[in-house]
Amino acid sequence: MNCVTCINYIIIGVMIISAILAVEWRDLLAAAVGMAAVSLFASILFLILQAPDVAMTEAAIGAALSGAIFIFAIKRTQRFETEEEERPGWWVRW
Amino acid sequence: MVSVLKRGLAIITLLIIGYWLAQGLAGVPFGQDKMLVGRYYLEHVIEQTGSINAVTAVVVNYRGFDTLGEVTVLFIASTGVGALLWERKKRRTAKTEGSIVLTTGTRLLVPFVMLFGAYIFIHGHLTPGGGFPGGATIATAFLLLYMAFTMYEIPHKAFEKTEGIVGMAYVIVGLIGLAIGGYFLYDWIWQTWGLGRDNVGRLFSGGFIPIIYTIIGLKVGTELSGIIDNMLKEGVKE
Amino acid sequence: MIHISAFYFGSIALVLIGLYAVLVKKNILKMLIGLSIMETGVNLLLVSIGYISGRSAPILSEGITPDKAVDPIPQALVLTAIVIGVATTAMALSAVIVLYRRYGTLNVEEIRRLRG
Amino acid sequence: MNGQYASLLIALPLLGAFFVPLIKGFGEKAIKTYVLIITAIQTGIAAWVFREVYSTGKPIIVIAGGWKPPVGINLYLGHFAALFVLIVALASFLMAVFNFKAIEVEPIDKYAMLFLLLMLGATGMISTGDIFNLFVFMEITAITAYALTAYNKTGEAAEASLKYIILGGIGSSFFLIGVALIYGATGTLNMAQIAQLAGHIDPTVAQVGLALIIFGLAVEAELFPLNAWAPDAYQAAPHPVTAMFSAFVVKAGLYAMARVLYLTSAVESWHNVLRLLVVMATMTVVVAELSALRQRNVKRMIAYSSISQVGLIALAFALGTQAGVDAGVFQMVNHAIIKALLFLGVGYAAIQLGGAEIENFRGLGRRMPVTAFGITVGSMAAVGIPLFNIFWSKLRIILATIEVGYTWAAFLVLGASVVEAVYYFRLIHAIWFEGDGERISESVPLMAIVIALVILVIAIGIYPNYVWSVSQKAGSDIFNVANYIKNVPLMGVGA
Repeated sequence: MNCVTCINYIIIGVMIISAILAVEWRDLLAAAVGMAAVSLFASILFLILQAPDVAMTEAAIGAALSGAIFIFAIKRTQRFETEEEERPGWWVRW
Repeated sequence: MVSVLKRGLAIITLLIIGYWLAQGLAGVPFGQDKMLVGRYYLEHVIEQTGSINAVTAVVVNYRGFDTLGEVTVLFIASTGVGALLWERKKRRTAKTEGSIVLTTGTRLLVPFVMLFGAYIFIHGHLTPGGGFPGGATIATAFLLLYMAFTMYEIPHKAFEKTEGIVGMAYVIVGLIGLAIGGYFLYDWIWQTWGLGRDNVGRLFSGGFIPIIYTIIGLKVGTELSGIIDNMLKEGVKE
Repeated sequence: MIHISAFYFGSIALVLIGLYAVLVKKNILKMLIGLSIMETGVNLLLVSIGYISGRSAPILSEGITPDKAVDPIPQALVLTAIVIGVATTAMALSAVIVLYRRYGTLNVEEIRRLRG
Repeated sequence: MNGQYASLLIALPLLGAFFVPLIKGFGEKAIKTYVLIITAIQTGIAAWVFREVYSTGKPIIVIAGGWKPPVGINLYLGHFAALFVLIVALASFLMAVFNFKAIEVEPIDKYAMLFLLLMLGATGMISTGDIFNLFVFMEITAITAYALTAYNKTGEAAEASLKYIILGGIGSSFFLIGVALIYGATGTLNMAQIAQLAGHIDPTVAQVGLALIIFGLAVEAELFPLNAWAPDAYQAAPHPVTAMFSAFVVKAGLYAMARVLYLTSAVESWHNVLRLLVVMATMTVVVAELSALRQRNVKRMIAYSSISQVGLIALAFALGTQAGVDAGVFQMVNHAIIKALLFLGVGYAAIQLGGAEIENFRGLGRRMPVTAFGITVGSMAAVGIPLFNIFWSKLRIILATIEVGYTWAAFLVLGASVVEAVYYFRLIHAIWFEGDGERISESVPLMAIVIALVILVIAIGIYPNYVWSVSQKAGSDIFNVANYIKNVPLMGVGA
């Protein structure tokens, strides 16, 4: 294992961790930032995978703008998840 | 207790799905040459489209139809956001002006950010980038303005009209191709007129790619700023 | 046991984490965050399918010949997919704002209760 | 005229939609009239394409950008696509007439754009010959559908739209993973070339990829685990949009599913995928019929009935035989007519009566006789009574299932008809034999449309041969993959 693959593994690991955090944080603002971080790490991976076009687009649109509109939406609604028992599958019920 | 059980159930289901996906992916080895049509693109891209960035050529020229659809999707999103958040009268509700650093920085930066965005989309056929990141960069400039100044608003009427006109321009470029070359979205500038053939690798080449990317850049920029505008303003009662 | 590359693993993990959020969470914004993560995972998967070891980006300048470049098609597809993803997100968020204005909550269970 | 001009089918709605912001200032009437004109022109182009394809018997291949298929994207306007593009355009035209009565919520200009783009999305989904382009058009359809579902801006509408967005997002991610797998295995995105190479794909990859694509399309096609959005969206969307969803948006999803499925019929693990689809379709029929029984809202009830009939179509497609596909196409045509009629009638009545609950419909027969007549004919046809068009297509589906040996499926169709009879007759009873009320004057153009559709229903019911022969041609267009590959002018890249 050389150092370049090391970096790959580290970035993938950090990306997965920030994805988990984005899903688990109850503060939605933090979760949106976590989501943007996932996009940012993904865009670094795109660069490693020799896709500079995609990396630029992902960084500009996926991370920055979609994070921004998430934050605006949170500003206009509410910031914290309400704590209750979690029941799966609202969207499969008729 | 029940919640933990359900979580566990969900995780197990997901792991099964993941295993199934991995099984499929195992048949598509990573890092190997699987190109078929891709090789054709790489071999003929310069001679057929005049663009040295193969991705741009694929996006705008070979698979231009997808891009037309993609632009439409963004147009729909901006229209849809406008329709859902429609109010007879809207106003910005931000109360605190941005800090002095933000306002001064914005004043200084906005022209350069816009210039950079324009640079990105005009040079789409030469360097990585193109209309989508370029347009997004322009939208970021407007985002900065919105964050720095509480009263700032984009000129929406003009922006909406620009969206429409620019969208039509894309379709009309395609229809000119239909009239001149016999195919919708035909690259008439490069293939019929042969403009810029001795210029490959410099700005004035690439057939209609710079034109289309300019159109896309303007469209993406106006649409994303429109979405930001709609998201930030709230309706007021008269 | 199946052996897959780290990039595949990362993208599948993102898809599953996103799917988990959509399945289990009740806050609608959290579901949308999950959806967005899922889309990132899919994009990563597409690009890694197009990657060829040891080759460089498909920009054919400075001595990069066609047999030294990676596959351009998945990258073009991902460009499209990213833009579509942000369009869906914007659409969804504006629907969320309308929903919140009507019900005053983002919790789907509560919305069901309010609707009766 | 050159066949390439068929690309106007895509270009015209786009131009039309982009032009709307410029005429925004002229008021509501002008915008609605404008939409009507655009859809009328679209119908004209579609009729030209239809005549061209059916008179020459050859499909029109539109080549975008002048790049031969595997390199560029092509549109494939074969017998099926020509027929359904016409249906899409015609249904949009009729609903554009309905818009004058049905749409009052502002902003009309945005509605007009979304309306035209929904038509565009369905047209593109039906006519495209490239699997990723299919994804793009699917997203166009889906995102317009999200926006239009929430257009009324009530809480229900927003919730329905979000449900749709969540399911649609899952579906599109799955679809894209499927496309990625198929692309990784074949190196191409063109459907004809995928069909050519299908025999060489690793069976596991093909099975996973195909199943993912089917799952992704199942959201649009309203098949069982992914159709929870449908009743909510049908109920909450503006009335013309509901009719469009049922008349052609679902059909576009179903067609795309059938097309992808049959193109890859050379794959070894193909029958596993078929079995998956059979299970999904059966579940759809059963669940939808049982839910329809306990609905009090007429629009929602018809939505469930629509879902169950879609399940029948999917079942017919999943049989894997020529007869099944033909029957499925026939049912698709009939179902489009019936549901356009029913949703038009019910929507109009709901506007006039102030609600779509079954209580509102009491005495409709005396208050709005023509509308009530239209709804009655539509309901009786949907049940599958002889002399109406659905009878013939249900019969064909039953024959096809028996031919394959799925006797239980034949009983499923019959059982579904019985359940449908129960709730539709409840509606008819409420309309004609209950309640009383003042006569309400009915709009003349709408009633003309209702009468025209009723005549169409009965005409097909009495003389089904013409439509059946058209459906057979369209069905063989889907089923006969060798012909499809032959018709697309593939240039020899790879392979």
